[in-house]
Amino acid sequence: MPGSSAAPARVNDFTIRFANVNGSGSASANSLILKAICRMGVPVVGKNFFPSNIQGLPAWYEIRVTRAGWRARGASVDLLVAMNAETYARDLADVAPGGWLVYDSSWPQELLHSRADVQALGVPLAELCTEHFEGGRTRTLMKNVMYAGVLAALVDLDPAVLRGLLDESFARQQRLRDTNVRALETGYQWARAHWSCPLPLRVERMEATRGQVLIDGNTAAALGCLYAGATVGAWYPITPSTSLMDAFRGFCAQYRVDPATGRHDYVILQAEDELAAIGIVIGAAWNGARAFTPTSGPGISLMQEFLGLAYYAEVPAVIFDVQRVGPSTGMPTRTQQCDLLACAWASHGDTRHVLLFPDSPAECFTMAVQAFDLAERLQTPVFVLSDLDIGMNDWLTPELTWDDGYRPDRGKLLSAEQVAALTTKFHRYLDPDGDGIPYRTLPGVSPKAAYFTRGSGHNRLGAYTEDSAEYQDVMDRLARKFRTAATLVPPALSDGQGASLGLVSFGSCDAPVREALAELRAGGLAIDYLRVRAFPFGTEVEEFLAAHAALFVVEQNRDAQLRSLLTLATAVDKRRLFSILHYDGLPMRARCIVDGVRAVLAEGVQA
Amino acid sequence: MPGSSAAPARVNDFTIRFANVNGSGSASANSLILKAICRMGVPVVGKNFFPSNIQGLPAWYEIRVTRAGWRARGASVDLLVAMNAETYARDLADVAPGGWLVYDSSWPQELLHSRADVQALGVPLAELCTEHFEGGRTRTLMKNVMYAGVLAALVDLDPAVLRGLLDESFARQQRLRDTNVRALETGYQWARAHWSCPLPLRVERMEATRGQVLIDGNTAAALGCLYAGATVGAWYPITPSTSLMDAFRGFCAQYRVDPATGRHDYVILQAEDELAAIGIVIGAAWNGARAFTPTSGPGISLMQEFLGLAYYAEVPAVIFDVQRVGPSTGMPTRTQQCDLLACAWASHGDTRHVLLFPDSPAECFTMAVQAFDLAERLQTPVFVLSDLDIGMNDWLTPELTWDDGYRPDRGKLLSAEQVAALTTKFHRYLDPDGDGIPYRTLPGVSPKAAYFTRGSGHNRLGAYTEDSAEYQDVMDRLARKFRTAATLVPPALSDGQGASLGLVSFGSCDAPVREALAELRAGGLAIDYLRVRAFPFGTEVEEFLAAHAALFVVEQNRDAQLRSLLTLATAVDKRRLFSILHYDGLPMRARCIVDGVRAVLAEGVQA
Amino acid sequence: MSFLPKPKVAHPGLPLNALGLNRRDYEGVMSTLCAGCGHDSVTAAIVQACFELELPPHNVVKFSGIGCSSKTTAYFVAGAHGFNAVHGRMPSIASGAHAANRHLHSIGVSGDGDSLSIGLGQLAHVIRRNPRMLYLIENNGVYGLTKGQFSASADVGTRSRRGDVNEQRPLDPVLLALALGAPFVARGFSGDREQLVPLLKAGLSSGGFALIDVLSPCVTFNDHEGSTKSYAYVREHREAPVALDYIAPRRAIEASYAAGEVLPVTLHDGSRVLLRKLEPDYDPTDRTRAAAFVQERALANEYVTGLIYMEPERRDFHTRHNTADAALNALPFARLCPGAGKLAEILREFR
Amino acid sequence: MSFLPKPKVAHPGLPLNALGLNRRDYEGVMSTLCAGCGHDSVTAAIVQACFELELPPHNVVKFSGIGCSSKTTAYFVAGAHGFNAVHGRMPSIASGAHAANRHLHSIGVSGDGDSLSIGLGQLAHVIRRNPRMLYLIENNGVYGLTKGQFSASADVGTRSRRGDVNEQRPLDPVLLALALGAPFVARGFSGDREQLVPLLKAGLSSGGFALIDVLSPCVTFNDHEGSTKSYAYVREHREAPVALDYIAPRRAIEASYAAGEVLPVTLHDGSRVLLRKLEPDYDPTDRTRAAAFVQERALANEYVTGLIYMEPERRDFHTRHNTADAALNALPFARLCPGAGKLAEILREFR
Ligand SMILES: Cc1ncc(C[n+]2csc(CCOP(=O)(O)OP(=O)(O)O)c2C)c(N)n1
Ligand SMILES: Cc1ncc(C[n+]2csc(CCOP(=O)(O)OP(=O)(O)O)c2C)c(N)n1
Ligand code: SF4
Ligand code: SF4
Ligand SMILES: [Mg+2]
Ligand SMILES: [Mg+2]
Repeated sequence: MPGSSAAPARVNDFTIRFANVNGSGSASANSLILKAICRMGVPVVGKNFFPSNIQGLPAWYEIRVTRAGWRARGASVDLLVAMNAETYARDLADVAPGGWLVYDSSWPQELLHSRADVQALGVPLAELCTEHFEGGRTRTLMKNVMYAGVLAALVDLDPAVLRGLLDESFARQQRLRDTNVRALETGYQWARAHWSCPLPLRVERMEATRGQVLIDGNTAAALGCLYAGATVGAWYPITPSTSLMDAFRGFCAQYRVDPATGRHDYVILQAEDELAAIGIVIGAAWNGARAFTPTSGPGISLMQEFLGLAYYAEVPAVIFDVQRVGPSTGMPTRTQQCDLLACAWASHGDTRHVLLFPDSPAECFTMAVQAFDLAERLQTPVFVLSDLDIGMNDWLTPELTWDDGYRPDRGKLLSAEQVAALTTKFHRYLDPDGDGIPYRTLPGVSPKAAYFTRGSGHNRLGAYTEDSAEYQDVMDRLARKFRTAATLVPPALSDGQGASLGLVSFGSCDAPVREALAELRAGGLAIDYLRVRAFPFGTEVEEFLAAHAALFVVEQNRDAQLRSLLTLATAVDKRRLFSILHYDGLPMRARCIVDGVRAVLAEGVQA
Repeated sequence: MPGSSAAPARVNDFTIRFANVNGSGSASANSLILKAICRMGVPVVGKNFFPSNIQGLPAWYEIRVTRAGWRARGASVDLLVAMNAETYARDLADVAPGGWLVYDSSWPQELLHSRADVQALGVPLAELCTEHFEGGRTRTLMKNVMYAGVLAALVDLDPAVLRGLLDESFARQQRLRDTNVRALETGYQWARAHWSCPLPLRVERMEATRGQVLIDGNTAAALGCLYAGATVGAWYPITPSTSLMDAFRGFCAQYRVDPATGRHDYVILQAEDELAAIGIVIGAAWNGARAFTPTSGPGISLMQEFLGLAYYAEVPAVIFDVQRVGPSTGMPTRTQQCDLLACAWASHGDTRHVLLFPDSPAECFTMAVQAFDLAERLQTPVFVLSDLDIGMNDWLTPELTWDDGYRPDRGKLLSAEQVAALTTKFHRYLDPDGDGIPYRTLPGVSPKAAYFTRGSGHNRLGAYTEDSAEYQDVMDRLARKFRTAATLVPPALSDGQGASLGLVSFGSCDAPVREALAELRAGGLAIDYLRVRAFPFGTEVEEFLAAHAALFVVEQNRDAQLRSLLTLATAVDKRRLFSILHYDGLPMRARCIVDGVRAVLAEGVQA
Repeated sequence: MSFLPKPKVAHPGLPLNALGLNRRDYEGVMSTLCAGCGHDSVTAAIVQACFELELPPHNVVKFSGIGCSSKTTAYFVAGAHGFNAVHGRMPSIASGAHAANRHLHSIGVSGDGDSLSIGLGQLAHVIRRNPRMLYLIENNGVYGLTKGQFSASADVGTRSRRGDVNEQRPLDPVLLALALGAPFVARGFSGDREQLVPLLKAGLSSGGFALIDVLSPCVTFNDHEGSTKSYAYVREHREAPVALDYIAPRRAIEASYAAGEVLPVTLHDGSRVLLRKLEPDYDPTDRTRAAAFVQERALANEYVTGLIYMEPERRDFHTRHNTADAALNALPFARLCPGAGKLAEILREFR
Repeated sequence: MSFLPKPKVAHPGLPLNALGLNRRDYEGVMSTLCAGCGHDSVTAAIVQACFELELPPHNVVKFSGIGCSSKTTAYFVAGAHGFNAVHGRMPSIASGAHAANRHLHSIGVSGDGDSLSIGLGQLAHVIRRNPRMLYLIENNGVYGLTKGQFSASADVGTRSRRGDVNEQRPLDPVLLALALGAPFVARGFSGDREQLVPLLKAGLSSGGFALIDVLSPCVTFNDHEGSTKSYAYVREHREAPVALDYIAPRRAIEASYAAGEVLPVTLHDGSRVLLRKLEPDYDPTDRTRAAAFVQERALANEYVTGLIYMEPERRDFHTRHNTADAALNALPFARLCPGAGKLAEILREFR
């Protein structure tokens, strides 16, 4: 019986996993629970593991309740809600010793195995649903809400919070609301009637989530595009980036439609493929609109030729690469950080690109805005490299803020007045300011502003050339511009100083890294941390690397891509860089880093 | 007057440049001269500089006569044949002090400038042509042959050799032959009648070209494809790779058509673009044909997605990247070595590719064959990275040889008998030999051999998977396979040992590097040389790098791409790697390297 | 999260074909598509057609791109090699494989997204190349696998599950194929196996590139009222100008027909199709009129199904390339390599 | 190796248009194409059309891919911004630019290689999007810039300079565009400026996507006897079912015509075209019959030229997207950014 477990009470510090079948409606039940815990003031982490199909395959969802406010995936599964008979055996095997498992006791008994160290709690969900609801579809859907009710009883969620959430969700669908509430109550009451609730794992109100929201990175990035003033979005659907454009469309429908005329202050184009999507973005940005495309690995591969054009012809473009597991089609619904090299050197010839590395939805928002500013300032493509974990999971995030004083940095874009004031003929690729950045103009603005854009050899005046010196002149300026980029991108952030050990990481690794560092430091290890936020690297990266005798580089790919960039683009001696690599497609846990660091140190690295 | 020049006689050691207009038929005259010198037993280097259009723009051709047998471009222009009035001024400016210039004295005088240190020789070519020939087209064409005659007199080419060449070229066109001979003679006689010939710059018979041929890299590569047994070629036309497929088609027409039936033992497909070209190659190679595609930078960019598929699904493919100046469309008729990174990491996700670096047409032939063997042995794409200089210029090359004992290495491809003998079910992605290379089968061979190829997540059995461990298992094996590749690729070659200075280079840099080394060594510098011939690097590269305190890395791109690969893939400390970069699109000269090395040494590098 | 192994139980009662195989021998791994997905019905029809044509499974090769539809190549003929390529680029893979071995039976399965958006160029050019290949577009008007965006074949006014309305005119793959000169163009419906199976068999036997646009509703994202690609709509709004019987080489023509109404056409492999005209005017060998008919019916929101166009005398890929009879991938090396002697001869030109 | 600067001498005698510009003001840098190249004639026709339409040069934008044809955007309207993109992908660049500013006059120039091989997908989809744009295919049946390979529009039997014979059937961009639903489809000939200039003007004024396939012989690689894209062949084998007069908005209709023979159509910008029918049956507003006519004539090896199809009432890109009247690239930031207050509101949903 719950409550009778020998395990010590674990308040606000445990992980629940839901084992579902995709397409069965479990997502809303799981998110209901996540939100409820959050509203009770307790920090949560939600991670969704779903298959690359539409219906009928196993899917999992994990909720970590984390008093300490960690943002990484939980270390173990303490409570498992087994809703998929097919995966029952391996689900059971995954529960931590001393944990609990809730299953549907309507299932045939022969399905069930048991573990001595896991307490299994059967609840006849199917039967209850048949009893309480009519129709197959409703019964299937309500089973999910019902297990939410069961769970509420088991971990002591406030039923009023849950009901409040249902009220909001179904504000305009009273009948549906009632059905949902009934399912919730049924589960809740059944659990309390049959077991002594709550379990030692339970949620207790805190005040730790005030001013925070639960938002995914793609939605946050879309908000960033909206706020940055992007007017043209082009894309080709691809998991896990699709929801970024969906969100942008939603926001535009609300905030970019003239209420009087219904006319749109934006254009969203579903292109025929990624080559066309980036072409549209380049064309629009060349013509002065802020334009972007969200994509993932295969799209990056297809965009290479155009990305080289944009680099060489110096056209702004913003690309969101929501990374998934590669190579090739790989595992489209799993997460990885594996496109750094493909983006940094996208295209043939001598090319270099600017990359931004958000660590969370919050930075997806801010970096989206920065990406547009940088793309226009530098007149070059800028990549925002997020990943499936950031992009598609809801993260507890300090409420996004906006400075109404913000004005877009259009860079060296000459206005009609500026062109009119020119006393000499306008030339496109001069470098009057010595920072490698030329001036540009838009079509239609002035009879004096025309220039010709081409990916073929051109000189500083913008004229076609096959002359060696003229060609090289432009290439050298582009190299200079890239050095300027290093001074403009968001700087790396560091935590700690003076230790001889350092850890360098980026993006979604930040969450597990911080948790790992806490554990390592608690164990007495002095170690500093640098979170890289962009490529090319600023001097602060150089300095951090120089200041540490040994450095761990933590990243989510097989080939140590961040370490490669550090090795090539800084003065660091690569022998001082120790890789900790995680590339199985699931979000990283802190354990992997703690173990990784300790393993290297055990080999006698000089600290 | 020629002959009266104060310059010392320079026998078999000078450079002639022809300044032409493209599309005017000068190519055959220039090649006539190149071949004639070669037949006189004197080593030559021919370099063609042509514009990216079809007709009417300036084009240049250089012939270096090099007693010593150097293979690089000449250091200066000693004799200029100015056939393009439009570029006359800059052509004149390019002549080395003490040099000569031949021009058409039919031109209006006001066109001509002069230099005190250059002797200008006017010959009334246009007038002579009008006098001797009928019809505009013939007159234009014969002007070229006529200047060849003039040149023959000036530098003392054997008229019999020239006539012999014309006899061969026009063996079946007697009238045309006669016209050409007449033009040649006219020029020759005119020169001898008006000047005291030859100049101090002259050609004297040697025996240094016996057993050598003049062949370009694309033709040699096509021969390699023919001899390796390639049966499927797919491509999309792109300069400077087009002539590779043209040559292959020509060879196939001769050696792969059944004389009885006219049926073809090959298929050549002009695809609709490069994405399709590589797709066809992958499909054909997957189905057991040796298949290849020639392309250049933009094609490499477009092939990225498919290249990732071939890496991950483990399908052989041979890609010839005849590099030209990037990024983007760049300068299509200029040479560079700028696609190393784009090829080595082609595609998103964790990918790695095998690259071969021919230094000359001779290696285009041998490496083409090796590429097919490696692609099948390793079941992965193999890139042959040549460049425009190698691919499109005629190089003096020791006669290619063939070992009739050669048998294609089909790698771990199970025959019908081997499949029949299997006692267990066939699985595609096992690693029974521990070298990371699995076994494969072909469709249609046996009812027991079927497997499913996919770019999405798969396990070692070949089944679809989204399981972390199964995915990682395959990725780790692929990494193992890449380590095996390092043991199979052609090893780097070294020259010299024991010096503390080393120079590392590859591909078409070899020619100027060897000449530069001779000069540096003659000046007393001890320096060793390593020519890298493939990526991944074998242990010999590691050893060479380790054995030298300072290393010059010579390459033809802006971003030090070879140095990047060395930095990442070996243990070398990058501070010991000094870049000498040349990226103006023209073939490198030895001077650039000599100066580069001396400049670094002058800065006090530890030798 | 891997597939459930599908139990392969011997069914002693099932009828066998001439190879001694039963229908189930032409199945593949278990489908992971949504219950009711049209694509599963097409898979079943392919199984049936291959079984009836008595194709040796290992002489079949299966190609696809990416999408729900493209997944289905794993669900039929387990004994065949399959290649699930990248999105929209399967035609080039199939072309290359066909170049390497002309003797295999190629079946390509694609979706409307895969073939009409990202893959339109490759589709157009494989049609021009005319390899012997059955090419299916499982056309549902949406991107199923990426959850319901409009595809290029979505009709004007179609409403997505999210509520957006499509305003772009649809591309009709049949009209496109006709304009591109395809030699065999048909349309089927996943819900009508009786019409589809003979079409598949005719396509597989046509000796060239056979394109079949199969309306195959997506029950999850595009089967609601108002969708012209829904089961209900297609069932009601299709028209077949000719009906088709497929006759295997060794069987006598059994169907009795009145001259003038039925057009028997002999296919590449000796099999025949009998075209029974339902519309008296319709001539499936007149490309111009076929296109006009399809276009006219489209204006009336009707889908023309059946065998729409067929050009009996068209040179296929290998005929045009004059390729050897033997598969290129099986030619002995000695036949391919001219040898050392010839090399010296070749090099004489380069002196 | 750079261009010779083209002397821009003032020609006081040249006629001026309403903007006070003369024809030469619509020229660009000097052409580097082969002497006699058809593309140069097309360039001259574009210059003429822009001059006559009185387009302010800086309101014109020029787009192209890669090829001899694609180079020509540098040779006209020097006062316009130009974008010479990558091979075959200009349509997406032009679409994006048009999205950003709907008020510019877009002229795209492409080749048959650029548009029908590598760019076929992009061409098809820009047709579907229907931006206001004049799109020319300078069609010579070869890849000029890469020295004479067959393009997808090369006719069967065409012999290349190297002696190969093309055996693939040609793609006809006109038929393709009709099948893809293009709203304005025409064909011209570089050697007939009288027909071409009004077509260009009508295309530029059509209010949507106007595709003109211009037969433009390549004198270097495809102008020999036996080439169906040679000057001689095209001159002899073309047929124009309708003749076209273009009438600027402010001019009265001058041509006198008999009712029933002439169809006046008002274009987007108020200009009109008068279609004089030469073939009594021909109806340039009936897509199905236009396609049938083109296909029939093609079977007789004839090129139909002139205005082949025109759909007057088709919603263009921005109408369908319901875009604001102002150019998106000129909207004030305050109108685009909802501001801090709204952000708090938006975030309420995420608690
Ligand atoms: C290069 C690339 N871009 C995008 C995707 C994502 N994607 C997968 S399937 C698909 C569309 C499939 O639509 P369709 O071909 O109609 O197949 P259906 O699922 O409807 O059967 C897309 C866009 C991808 N796999 N690869
Ligand atoms: C990606 C890519 N592949 C190949 C090329 C080489 N290329 C340049 S122009 C051209 C064909 C041009 O043919 P077409 O469009 O018909 O123009 P034309 O020269 O005949 O006017 C090709 C293949 C390229 N520039 N980019
Ligand atoms: S989403 Fe649609 S197309 Fe995909 S499996 Fe489900 S029903 Fe079929
Ligand atoms: S090659 Fe042909 S298309 Fe190109 S410029 Fe010359 S004539 Fe024109
Ligand atoms: Mg679909
Ligand atoms: Mg062309």
